[in-house]
Amino acid sequence: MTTNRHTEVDMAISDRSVAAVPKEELSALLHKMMLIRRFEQKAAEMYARGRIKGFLHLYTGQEATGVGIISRLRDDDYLYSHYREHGHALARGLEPRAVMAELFGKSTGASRGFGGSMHIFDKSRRFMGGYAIVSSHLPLACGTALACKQLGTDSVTAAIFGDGAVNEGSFHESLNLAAIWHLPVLFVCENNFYGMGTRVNRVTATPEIYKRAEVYGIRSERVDGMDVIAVRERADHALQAVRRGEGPAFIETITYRYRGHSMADPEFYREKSEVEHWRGLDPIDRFTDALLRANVSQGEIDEIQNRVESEIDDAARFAEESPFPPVESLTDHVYAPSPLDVRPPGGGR
Amino acid sequence: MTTNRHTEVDMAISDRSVAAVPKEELSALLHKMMLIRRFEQKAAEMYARGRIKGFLHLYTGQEATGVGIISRLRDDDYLYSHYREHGHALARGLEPRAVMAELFGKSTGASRGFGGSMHIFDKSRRFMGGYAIVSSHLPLACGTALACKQLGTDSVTAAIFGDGAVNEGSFHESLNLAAIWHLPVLFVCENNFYGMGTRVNRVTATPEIYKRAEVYGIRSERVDGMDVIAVRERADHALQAVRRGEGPAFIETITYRYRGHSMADPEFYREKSEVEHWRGLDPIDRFTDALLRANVSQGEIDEIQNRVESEIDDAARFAEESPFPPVESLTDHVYAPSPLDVRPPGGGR
Amino acid sequence: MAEMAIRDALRDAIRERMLVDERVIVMGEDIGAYGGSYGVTRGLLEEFGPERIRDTPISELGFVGTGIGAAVGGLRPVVEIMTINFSFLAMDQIVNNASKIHYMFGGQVSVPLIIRMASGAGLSTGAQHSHSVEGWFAHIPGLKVVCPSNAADAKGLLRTAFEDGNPIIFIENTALYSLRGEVPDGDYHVPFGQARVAREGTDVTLIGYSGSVYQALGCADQLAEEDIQAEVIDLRTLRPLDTDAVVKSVKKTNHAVVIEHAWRFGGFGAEVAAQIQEHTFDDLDAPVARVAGVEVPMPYSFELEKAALPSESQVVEAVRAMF
Amino acid sequence: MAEMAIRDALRDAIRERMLVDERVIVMGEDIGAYGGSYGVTRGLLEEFGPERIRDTPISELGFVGTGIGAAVGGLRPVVEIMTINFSFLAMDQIVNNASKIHYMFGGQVSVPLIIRMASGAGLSTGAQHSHSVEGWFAHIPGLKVVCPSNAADAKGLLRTAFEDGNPIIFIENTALYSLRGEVPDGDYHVPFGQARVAREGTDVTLIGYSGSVYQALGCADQLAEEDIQAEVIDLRTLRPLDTDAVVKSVKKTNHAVVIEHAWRFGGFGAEVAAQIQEHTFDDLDAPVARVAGVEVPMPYSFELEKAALPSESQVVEAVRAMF
Ligand SMILES: Cc1ncc(C[n+]2csc(CCOP(=O)(O)OP(=O)(O)O)c2C)c(N)n1
Ligand SMILES: Cc1ncc(C[n+]2csc(CCOP(=O)(O)OP(=O)(O)O)c2C)c(N)n1
Ligand SMILES: [Mg+2]
Ligand SMILES: [Mg+2]
Repeated sequence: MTTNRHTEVDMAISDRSVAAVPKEELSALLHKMMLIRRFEQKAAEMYARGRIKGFLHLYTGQEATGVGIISRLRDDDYLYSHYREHGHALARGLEPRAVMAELFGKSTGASRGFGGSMHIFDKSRRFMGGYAIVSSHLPLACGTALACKQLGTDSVTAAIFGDGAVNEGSFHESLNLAAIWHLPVLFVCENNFYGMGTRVNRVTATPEIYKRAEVYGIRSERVDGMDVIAVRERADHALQAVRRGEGPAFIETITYRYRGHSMADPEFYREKSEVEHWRGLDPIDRFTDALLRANVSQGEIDEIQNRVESEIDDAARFAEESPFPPVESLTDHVYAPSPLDVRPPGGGR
Repeated sequence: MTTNRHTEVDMAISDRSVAAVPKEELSALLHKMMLIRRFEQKAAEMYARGRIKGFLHLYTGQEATGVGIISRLRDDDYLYSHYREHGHALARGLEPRAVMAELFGKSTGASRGFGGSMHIFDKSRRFMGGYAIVSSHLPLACGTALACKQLGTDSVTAAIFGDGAVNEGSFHESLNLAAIWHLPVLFVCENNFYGMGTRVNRVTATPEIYKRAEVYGIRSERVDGMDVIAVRERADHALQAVRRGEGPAFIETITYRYRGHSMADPEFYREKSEVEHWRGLDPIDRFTDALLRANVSQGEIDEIQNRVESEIDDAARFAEESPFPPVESLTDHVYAPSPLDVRPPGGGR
Repeated sequence: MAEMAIRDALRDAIRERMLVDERVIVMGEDIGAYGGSYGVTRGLLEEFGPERIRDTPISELGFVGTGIGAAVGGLRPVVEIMTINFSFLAMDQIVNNASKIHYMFGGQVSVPLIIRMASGAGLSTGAQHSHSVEGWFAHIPGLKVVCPSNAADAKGLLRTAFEDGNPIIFIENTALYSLRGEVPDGDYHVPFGQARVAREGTDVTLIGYSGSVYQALGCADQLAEEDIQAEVIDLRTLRPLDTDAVVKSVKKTNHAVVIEHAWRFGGFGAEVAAQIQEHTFDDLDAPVARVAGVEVPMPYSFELEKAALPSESQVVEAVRAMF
Repeated sequence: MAEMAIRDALRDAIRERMLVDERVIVMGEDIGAYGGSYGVTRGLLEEFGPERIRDTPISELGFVGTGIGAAVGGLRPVVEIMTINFSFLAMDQIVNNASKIHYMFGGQVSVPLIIRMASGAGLSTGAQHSHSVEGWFAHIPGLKVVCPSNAADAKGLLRTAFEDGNPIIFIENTALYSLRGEVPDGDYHVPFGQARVAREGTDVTLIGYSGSVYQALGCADQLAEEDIQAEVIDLRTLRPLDTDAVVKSVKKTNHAVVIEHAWRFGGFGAEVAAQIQEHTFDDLDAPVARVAGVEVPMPYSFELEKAALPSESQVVEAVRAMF
C-alpha cells in the first residue's frame, strides 16, 4: 500500500477491511455514493437551466466521508450539517425527490420549499438541517446531545462541518462545552483543504485539525476520507465510545471537492492538476475496484448505477412537476402557535 | 524548596533569581506591588463611602503577575487589560492620581471620567485600556500588533486576561490569528482559579490553560504568579522571543484574588480557608522575605511603604478635589471630527 | 397576594415550572454556586442539582446555541445571558438560528426557549455595560420580546413564556430587580401583546416599558398638578406590540409621548411613534414626541450618565409643548 | 466620466487610496486568492501583495477586532465582512469596541476603520443569507452608516470614508454590484449626511436608500402616468441622516412614503417616519406610509421571496391611498 505524498491518503482500499463488511452493506454504501454523485450532477444541470437558484454547493468527491460516517448512525441519532449537505441528507435516507424538490423551491421539498439548498431538514429522519453560517450548527449539536443525555436516551448527535469552520469561535466554545459536560457528540470535520478559496494551512495554525480537538481531552483521529470503508470503521469505533458515555469524539476526514466552492466560484485559487490528482483517488472508483477484487461482479455494480439513474430521473421529474408553495403560505410558520396568543404574535398589527 | 500541593506554587522565592536583578529594580518592583495593594484598599474604602460607583474589581493578591510582566515591557510596547486593571495601569506607570480620579468619575481621571473603573486608558503610556467584555480585547491586541509589524517597528503588544476568558470564541480566534500571522503579541493569562464564582476546572476542558496555546504552535508556559521575580524572568524571555520575530507567546500565571470578584460578590462559592491558604503565599510578603534575605534592610522596605502611603493619600485627595466633567461635555468625543462633516455626525438632527 | 421583589417573582416562576416539568433546565454564567449575578437563581442549584442548574463557561455564543439545540431536542431551557451587553456575542445564534429554525425548515420543529437577560443603565457601569437594545430583538420575526416593569407582570409573563413554543427574549431591568410589588396568588398568566394601562387619563398618552414606566408615572403626577391628566401605558411586550391599546388611548387623548431609555435614533420608540401616526393621524393634535437616551456611549461619571438618560422633566416639557 | 459597475467603482476607490497611503490594508475572507466573493477586491492581491491584502480565517469576531486594534495602532484598515449576515458574529466588536473606544477613553484615540459588508435579499439565498439589518448599525452612536445606491456614490462615499476618522459601516447591496453608472473623473467626494434628490417632484416624497431607490424611481414613473409627480430621495447615509433634505421635500409635497427592504417592524423606516411627523406635522396631508419587507425569515422559494420583499405596486398603492 503506497501512501500518497500530497495527502496521507492510501492509494487502495484495504481488502481485509472490505471483507469485514457484510455484502448487502457494501452494496448500500456504493449505492449511496453513486446516488450522491449523480444527484449533484443533476443539480448542477438544473442550476444551469435556472430551476435552482441562489447558492449551490456540490458535494462531489467527498461522498465517502458522508456515506461512511452516516452509515453507522442509528435512526434515533441526530445529524447536523452545513450548507454542503445534499450528500449528507441522501446518506441519511432522505428521498432524492424531497431533496431535489427543495432545491427547486417546491412545497414537496424536504423543508417545504422554505429552506432551499442550504437548509434541508427532515424531522422524521432526525436530519436536523443544513446551516449556512459556518460552524453555527456545532452549538446546536451540543444542545440536542445535552437533551438526549438529560432525557436518558443513548442517542448520539453527529455534526459535520468543514476545515474552514475550525477557526470560528463557535467551534472552540462547542468543543469545550461538549468536553466539560461529556456530551454525546461526534464532531466530523471534512477537511477538503479549502474554505472557499483559502487553503487550510494559510489560515489554520494547526492544519492537523484533529489535534485541535485533543487539547480538550476529546478522543480524536484523522482518517482517509476517500475510503468509505475506513471512514465507516472509524465512525463505528467513535460512535461506540460516545454511546458508552465516554464523552464527545472527533474525526477529521481527509477529502477533496472536485467542483468549485459554489456554482459561482471562478476557481482562481487552485491548479487544475491538483483537482486531477484527487480525481485519481476517486472514492467511488476506489471502492468499486475494491468490490471487484472482493468478487462483487461488474453486473451488480452496473445494476446499482442503473437504479441510481432512474432514481435521479424520477427525482428531477418529481421536482419539476411539484407545485410551488402558495404565496398565501408566506407567513405560515414564523411562530409556532401558542395556546395563550391573544393577537398575531408578530410585529405587525 | 517545597511545592505546594494545591497550586504548584513554590513556597519561597529563589535567592539566586533575586540576586540576578539589579538592586534599584528590586525596589521598583516592591514599590509597585505595595502601591497597588494600598491603592486597592483605598479604592474599597472609597467605594464603601460612595465615592466610587458601579462595578469595582480589586486586584489584591495578584500583584506579582502584573508587576512582573509589565516591568519588562518597553515604553513603546502596547498593553491591553480587562476590567480588573487598576494594578496593570499602576504597574504601567499611570499616576495613582489619574487612576483614582477615574474611579471617582472626575475629569482629571485617566479617561477624563468617561470610562470608570473598567475603562482606564492612557495613550501616552500605551496603556490601551481596560475592557469589560471578557476576552474582547484579545482581537484588539492582535490589531495593534499587526500595525506594529506592518509599520516596521519591533514593539510588542501584551494582553492580560483571566482564566475565564479562555472559553470565549474570541480567545480562540485571536490565538489562531496571532499564530498564522506571526504577530508580536504576548498573551498573559492570570489564572486565579475563578471566573466570578466558577472554578476553572468546572468549565475548562483543559485547566492547564497554557496547553491550549501550544496547539496553535505558540510558545507557552506556566509560571508561579505569586513570585514576581519568576514572572519577570519568564516575561523577559518571552518578550525577547516575540521581539525577535518568533511570533506570539503565551504565559499562564498561577495566582489568586483575595477579594470577591467585585464589591457585590457574596462569595458563596469558596471556603474562607482557601483564601487564607493563598494569603499565606502572599506575593508581597514572599518578596520582602526574599529581599531581606538578600540584605535589603527593613528600613528600606519601610521607606517604600511610607512613600506608598503618601502617594495613595495624595491620590485620594486629588480625586476628591478634582472637578466632575461638565454636563455640557456629554456629547464630546462620540465622533472624532472629520474634515468633511457637513452636519452633526450623529443620529439626531 | 404577596409582596415580593421582581427577582423573587422571577425565581418563583422558574422554580414552580421546574417542579412540574423535568424538561426545564437553567443554563448560564454563575447561576449556580454564585447564586446568579442579580440573585434570580439563588437557591436553585441546591434544590435542583447541577444537571438542571448548569453553570456555563463564559461562552455566550456556545451556550445560547446549546440552549437552542436542547429546545429542539426536547428540553425546555431557560438560558440566562448575564446582561444584554453580552448578547452581542450570541447574536448570531439568536438571529440566525433561534428565530429562523421553525420557519426555514417548513415548520417541522420549533424552539421553545426562554433567553433571559438584564438590560438597562443608570448604575454607573460604564459604556460597555449599559445597553438597552431590546429594540433590536423586537425587529426580528420569529422572536417575541418581553419587558416586564413589575413583579406581578414579571411572574405572569414568565409563566406565559413557559407556555409559548417559541424563542422568547425576556428582558429584565438591572435597576428594578429589588423593586417590590404585589403578586397575585394562584396560577395567573399575563398574555403577550396585551399592554397595561398603568394610570388612566384623558389628555395625553405616555407610553413606556420596563424602567420608563416609572418616569411616565412620576411625570403624570407632576402633570396632574397642572391639570393635565396623563394616561400611562406599559407595553409589557414589544413584540407582539399591543398597537390596539396604544391607538385606543391616543384616540382618546389626542397626544402621545413615547419614553425609552434606549438611544432615540432608530430606537423602539420610533416604531411606536410611526405606528401611532399611521393609525391615529386624524386624531393627533401634535406630533408624537419621543423622550429617549442621548446618543452617546454611556459615560461613567455620575452626572453625565444622568444627563444621558431621559428624565421626568424632559417628559413634562415635551407634554407642555403640546398644549 | 466613465461608466462602470459598482464593484469596480468600489475597487477603484480602495486601490487609489492604497497607492497613496501605505497604511491602508484590506482584510477579509477570500478577498485575495479567490478575488472577493463579489469581486470587489479582484486583482488587488496581485498588485499589493499578501501583507496588505490579507485573507483571513473564517473568524469574523477575531478579524473585525483585529481591524479595530490595527486602526488604533496606526493602520487604516478596510475590513470586509463577506455579507451582513455574518456581522452578527462580529457584533460585539463593532458595538462594544469600535463605536465606543473614542468616547469611553475620553477622546484619546480614534478608530479610523472602514467595515464593508454586502447586504440585501432577492437572490434566493435563503433565510440566513438575506438580511438587511443596516438599521441596527444606524442605532449605534459612534458609528456612521453608509448605503450607496449607485457607482458614483459608491466611489465618492468610500473616498469620504477614507477621510473620516471614525468607524464606518459601509453597506453594499448584493443585488447591485454589477449595476453600471457614470462615475465622475477626478477627486470628488460625496459627503456623509447629504441625501440626493434622485428625481424631482411636487406631490409625494418617496424615500429610499440602496436598492429601494430603484423601486421608488420605478414607481415615480408609474405615478407620473397618473399625473402624480413623485420626488425621490436617496438617503445615501443612514447615520448621519439628512433630515433637512427629507423635511424640505415633504414640506413641499405634503406626502411621504418610506421604502426599505428590511422588515417593517422596528426597521430604519420607522425612524424616518417618526422624524417626518415630528418635523412636518402641520404640512402632512396623510400619515407617513412605510412600504417594507414582510416579517418573515426569508423563504427560499422564488415567488415567496418576491412576495416578502416590497414591490413597486405596493408603493403605488400606498401613494394612491393618500390622494
Ligand atoms: C460565518 C460565516 N462566514 C463566512 C461564510 C461564507 N462562507 C460560506 S462557505 C465558506 C467556506 C467554508 O469552508 P469549509 O468549512 O472548509 O467547508 P467546505 O465549503 O469546504 O465544505 C465561507 C467562507 C459563511 N457562510 N459563514
Ligand atoms: C462576555 C462577558 N461575559 C460575562 C461577563 C461577566 N463577567 C465579568 S468578569 C467575569 C469573570 C471573568 O473571570 P476571569 O476571566 O477569570 O477574570 P478574573 O475576574 O478572575 O480576573 C464575568 C463572567 C463579561 N463581563 N463579559
Ligand atoms: Mg473545506
Ligand atoms: Mg479568574
